[in-house]
Amino acid sequence: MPQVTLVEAINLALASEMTRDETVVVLGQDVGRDGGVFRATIGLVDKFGAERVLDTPLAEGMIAGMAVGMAVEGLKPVAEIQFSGFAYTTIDQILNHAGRMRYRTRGRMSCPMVLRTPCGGGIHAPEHHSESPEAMFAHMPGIRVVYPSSPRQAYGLLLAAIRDPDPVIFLEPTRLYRLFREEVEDDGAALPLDSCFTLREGTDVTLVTWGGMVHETLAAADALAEEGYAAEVLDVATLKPYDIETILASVARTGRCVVVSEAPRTAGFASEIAAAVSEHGLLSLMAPVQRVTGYDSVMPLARLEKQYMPSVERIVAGAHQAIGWAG
Amino acid sequence: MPQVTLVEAINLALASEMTRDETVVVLGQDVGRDGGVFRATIGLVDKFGAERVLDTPLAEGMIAGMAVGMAVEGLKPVAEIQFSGFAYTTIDQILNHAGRMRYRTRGRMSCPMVLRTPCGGGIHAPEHHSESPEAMFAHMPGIRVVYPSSPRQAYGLLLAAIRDPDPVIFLEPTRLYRLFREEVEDDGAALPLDSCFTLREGTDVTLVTWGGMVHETLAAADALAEEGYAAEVLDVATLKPYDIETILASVARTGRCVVVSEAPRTAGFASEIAAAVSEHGLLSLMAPVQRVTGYDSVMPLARLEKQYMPSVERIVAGAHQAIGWAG
Amino acid sequence: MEPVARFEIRYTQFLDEHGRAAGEWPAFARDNDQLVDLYRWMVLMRTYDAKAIALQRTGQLGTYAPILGQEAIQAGVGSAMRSDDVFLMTYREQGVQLMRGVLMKELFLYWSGDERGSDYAVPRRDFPICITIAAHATHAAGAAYAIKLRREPRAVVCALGDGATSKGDFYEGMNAAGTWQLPLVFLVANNQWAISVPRSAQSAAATLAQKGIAAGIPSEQVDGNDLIAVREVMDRALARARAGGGPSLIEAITYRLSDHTTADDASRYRSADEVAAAWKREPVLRVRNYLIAAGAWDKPREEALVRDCNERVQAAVQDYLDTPLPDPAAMFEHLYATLPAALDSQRSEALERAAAASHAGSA
Amino acid sequence: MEPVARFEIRYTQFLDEHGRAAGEWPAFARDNDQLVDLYRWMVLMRTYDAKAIALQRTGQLGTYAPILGQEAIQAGVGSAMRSDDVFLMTYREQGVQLMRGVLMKELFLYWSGDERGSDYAVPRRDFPICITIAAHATHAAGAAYAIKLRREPRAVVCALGDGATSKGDFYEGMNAAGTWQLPLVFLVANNQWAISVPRSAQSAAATLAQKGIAAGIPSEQVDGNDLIAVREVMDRALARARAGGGPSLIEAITYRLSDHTTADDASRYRSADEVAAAWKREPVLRVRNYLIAAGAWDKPREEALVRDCNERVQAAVQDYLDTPLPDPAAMFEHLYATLPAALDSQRSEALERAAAASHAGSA
Ligand SMILES: Cc1ncc(C[n+]2csc(CCOP(=O)(O)OP(=O)(O)O)c2C)c(N)n1
Ligand SMILES: Cc1ncc(C[n+]2csc(CCOP(=O)(O)OP(=O)(O)O)c2C)c(N)n1
Ligand SMILES: [Mg+2]
Ligand SMILES: [Mg+2]
Repeated sequence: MPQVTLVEAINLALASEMTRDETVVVLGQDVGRDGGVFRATIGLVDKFGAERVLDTPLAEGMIAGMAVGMAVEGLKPVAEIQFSGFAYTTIDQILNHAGRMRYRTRGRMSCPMVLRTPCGGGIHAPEHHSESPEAMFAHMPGIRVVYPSSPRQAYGLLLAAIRDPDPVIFLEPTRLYRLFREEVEDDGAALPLDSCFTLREGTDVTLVTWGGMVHETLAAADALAEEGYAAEVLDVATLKPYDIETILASVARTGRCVVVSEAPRTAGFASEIAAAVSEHGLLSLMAPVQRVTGYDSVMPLARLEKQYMPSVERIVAGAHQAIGWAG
Repeated sequence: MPQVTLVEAINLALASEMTRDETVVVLGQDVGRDGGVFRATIGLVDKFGAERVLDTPLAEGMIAGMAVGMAVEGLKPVAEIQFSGFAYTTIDQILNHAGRMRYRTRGRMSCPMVLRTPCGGGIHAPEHHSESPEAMFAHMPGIRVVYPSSPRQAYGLLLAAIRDPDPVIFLEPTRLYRLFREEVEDDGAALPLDSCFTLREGTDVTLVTWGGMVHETLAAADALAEEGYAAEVLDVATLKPYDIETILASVARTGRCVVVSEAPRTAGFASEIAAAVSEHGLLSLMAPVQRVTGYDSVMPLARLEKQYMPSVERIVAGAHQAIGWAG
Repeated sequence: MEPVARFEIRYTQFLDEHGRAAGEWPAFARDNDQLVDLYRWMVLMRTYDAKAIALQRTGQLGTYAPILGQEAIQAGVGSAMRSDDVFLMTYREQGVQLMRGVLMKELFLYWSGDERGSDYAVPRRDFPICITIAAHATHAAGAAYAIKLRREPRAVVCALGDGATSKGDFYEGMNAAGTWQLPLVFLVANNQWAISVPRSAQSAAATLAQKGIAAGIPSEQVDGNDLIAVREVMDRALARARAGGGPSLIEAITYRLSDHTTADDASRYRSADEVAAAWKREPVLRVRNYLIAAGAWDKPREEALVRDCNERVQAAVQDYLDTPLPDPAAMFEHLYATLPAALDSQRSEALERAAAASHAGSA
Repeated sequence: MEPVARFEIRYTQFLDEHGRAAGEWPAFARDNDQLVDLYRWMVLMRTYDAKAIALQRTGQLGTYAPILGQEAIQAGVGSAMRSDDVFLMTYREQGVQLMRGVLMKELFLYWSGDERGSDYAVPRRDFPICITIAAHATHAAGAAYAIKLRREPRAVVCALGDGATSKGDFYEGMNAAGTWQLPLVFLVANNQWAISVPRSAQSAAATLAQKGIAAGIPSEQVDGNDLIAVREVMDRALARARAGGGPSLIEAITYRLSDHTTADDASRYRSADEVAAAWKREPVLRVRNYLIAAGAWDKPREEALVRDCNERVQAAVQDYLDTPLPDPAAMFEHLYATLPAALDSQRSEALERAAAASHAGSA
């Protein structure tokens, strides 16, 4: 089995599904000859031709809207938005149309599209290249929101997303694109879109996170282990609809929960998890659910981004709060 | 003092501030001769002329983007988006530009604009006319989000919003536009943008809500009173940044909290409040915070909208859950 | 400073406002039977439209957007399209919808606020009404791309209003159509008003047709109150599109004779004189006058037609009124192909609440 | 089918690719001192640009977008604008910025990922770099509206690329400019590429200038590698705008001689031949050749200029490198005019974390 990076796993999944299903098309800026600015689509135009791998004009609203039209008319478009900071102009199409085509036509039509976009900070990029918009997408009815954190997840979840009969927003952690490799068997096997992943088992505290922050959270679990605390690490992976059961089961065992997210705190997805865990897990909770998140300030440019994003230290501190909580 | 409706109060505030400050301009679709589809801007074009009351071409992104440019260049634009379902195309401008102009120029520039838009369901309107996007806006750094629930609030908060040196998203509850009248003194006095309003005092449970749902929540408090429970009703009013202190102080007294919102549940603003109350109020909470919200389904067309929106009965049931909670 | 590119916009009219023939007529228009058939459709549209307004006024329908004055465009488009073409529309294209097989009952359901009204038995592949102005322009490009990719001889028609041409989506959709030479016809029904905003305030462009120049696609103007002209330019544009000749833009000049919707009062912002003048150019009378002059129509036939239209509309109204309200469970049907387990509890809650409410209501 | 509207797009060139004069020259261009002055600016731009790339390659700057090949446009625009005009730009207009008074140190700070780089000491009213393509087109319309409302004799220039012309914002901004006849000049720097997407794939429009026809605004093409032509069409457009004559669109044809940014490798998607051919038309040599032929320039002056430019750039680099890192507190400064109390605890947390981290770091 090959050792691949997360972005290579994306590429594998795309090639695999385009081979298997000829209705799959890829569209976006620079996805053809250039292979995408992160090379996620590299080689696809040579294998599948420019009719199925479309370099589009520079207009994200158009990309999303065309994907809706393609999906309704029988294709399975996989659209790439170059950075999620440029995905806000797709919201109208996703919320008002992609997520409603099936509903508003009472099942006469459907919209099986995927919108892929890199997310998150930590790569010293220019403005708007480090956004974390997952909460906004997770608030929208009728869609799925997926955010893998490893090559294997990326491969299996992207296959599932493309095969899913409904629209899927597929967020990719830029920071992890090339951070590490993993064995990924290119066997066309999808992973489920309705469950979170238990990355590490533990009994003292449940750390819940997703996307790019999984990396720091695992490091925080390591640090906690050195102190003698066994942290359970859950990767939500599919944020909408999300698997609250696994999270609650874990918190029932540990009694403590920290939710980690690099997005701004107010009305972020960390608040959603914290609210649900607090609502359904109050009896098992021995401490309030801690949110370790980005601040409610603008994601700074490169020179301060490290100060903005939750660090291993901040996650550990959050865990200490939960573990040492005495009210 | 005149008895006015909420939408008339908006009109009063606009006229008052346009008289006081000649840099204030109003722009939007049909805001001129027609006076706005809800008549919020009626009479303004006669008083202030078409140069300060602009009927725009049909393009919400343009309206928001022009407001940004106007604000940076020294005007105080108050933009109207006809319905919040058409405001999603403004998100790019609000999030990527309005909320960042001051930050990214280190205070060299600012963006004192207001974006007004009617929100919420219950008026039997066509598709996209009943949206509740407040959580999405509340997630954005650098802006304020305000959502009044009465004529007096609408008047005072809109004045504050226009005078505020930063961008304000001003959401207006369509359902309450003409539901009742209140005495509003047109004295140019603004209300604070940093505190919530205690609409009713009580000791048994804290009901937290905002916008259109304030009406149903007060009715629920009446119903609870008949049963002998004294509910405290808090109207958050300013959702970003919001006044958690008053909410926590109330929950410290009542020990129980229900958050009511008509938006879809997942990643809604009710989750934000529930998370914060659970985090900071765990010691005082005698029951989990209940969220009574819209469902994670598409807001249905008129024939089912009543089934979708939180009813007085559902709010009362939520309060019963909180009050009767035994774990 | 030599010119590097030149453009012009042409205007087509075959039947002037007095019902008199102008120019060299296309073949179909020389066949009076065909014209009579289209005239019948126009009268049916007008009958349906008047009934919908009446239903709204009596509380039996929600807010409704009348099509009054735009029947020539709609009959022209409806008759030029083939059943396997794809139609994308706004809320003001019910006439085309009827011609394509959408049931009046479905339309009434839709306008009453019932999603089942968009589950057209026929035509299955037409998009539902797009309320967010111009958002469907890029859907149209996507659908046309799919059709082109599969090498099908089908075309897509995207209808929108004059106001819609100000929106970026319209431009992005046109640009996509040009870039990939898609089988797509944009039909701008320029009825001079976008709610209260007159055409002149939408854009400094002298014509709306010239907006297509920005996308490099063939663009022209047509008298939208002239059934024959609309039908002919649509025929040509569709034939070219189906044959792989690429997209076009057609600006059809008409006038919104009614209020914007039943929630609007147009007398607030436009003069009675302007409306009266527009009535002189209205499309239905124009065809009737021509047919009568040509000896192809007369009073008895007109009376029979009116009766027939009324009966058909009335029957549809009855069908509509007999349709039971949707079940609350519908809120969770067709949300996803299969309802995710995570939503089960919300669904149960909604059904319990509904049952409790209806129990309380019946008690 | 008579034409109801006609349009044409004209092209302006005064200095051909061999540095030879064409056509009737405008007054300023007949003054060699003025041309020498602009030539000096172009060489300074190129020196700055090369240094910025060098800094990036050695890890002293973040991702950087070179301006190589676009110096004529930038010197033309920069010299045509007045200090109280307003400039809105993309990331590829540093030459204009320098001419308007932005410090090289500020530019280096910006490209290192430091917001202080957008706090221009001069010009205070120019907008910061707009990274989201074309979003500033509507900001430009808003700013121009404010200027027009106050009856000020100022103009706004909005610069964007060929790729940007595909975006709805560009169209909506143009349409606004036309509708209100705003004092606004759109300057499209058509450098043939949007990252890897060639101009031909952006639109079927034969020219980008013709996109202005959609908005009813005067539109023309100019040789963007011809300093004199750019300056002249900008002069005319700005004079008209300042005098209340309304907006224009100028498409300046040039070529992106560099990679898209330092993170790009253009050899992946375009041929060396194409780039070599483009170098033959590059703008700096063209002016130099003309000036030498005119006897207004020579080798010693060139050498002195190069030395001077290098020194100025080097001094700015030193200033930049001497600037201490921003304080973590900056994350909460200028977020709002006054930090809301609700954010105090987040600010404290950030400062504590930063202190702890720097303590740990220094330990
Ligand atoms: C994006 C969006 N903005 C605003 C509206 C509200 N609205 C409904 S119809 C309309 C005017 C449309 O005018 P036009 O395109 O000319 O079509 P017409 O109604 O004349 O057929 C407006 C502003 C909307 N539906 N969608
Ligand atoms: C809205 C948006 N989409 C995508 C990008 C990523 N991106 C940066 S530059 C660029 C190409 C721009 O091309 P063009 O407008 O021709 O300007 P040029 O870079 O050639 O100067 C793209 C796609 C962006 N910055 N903004
Ligand atoms: Mg119209
Ligand atoms: Mg370019």
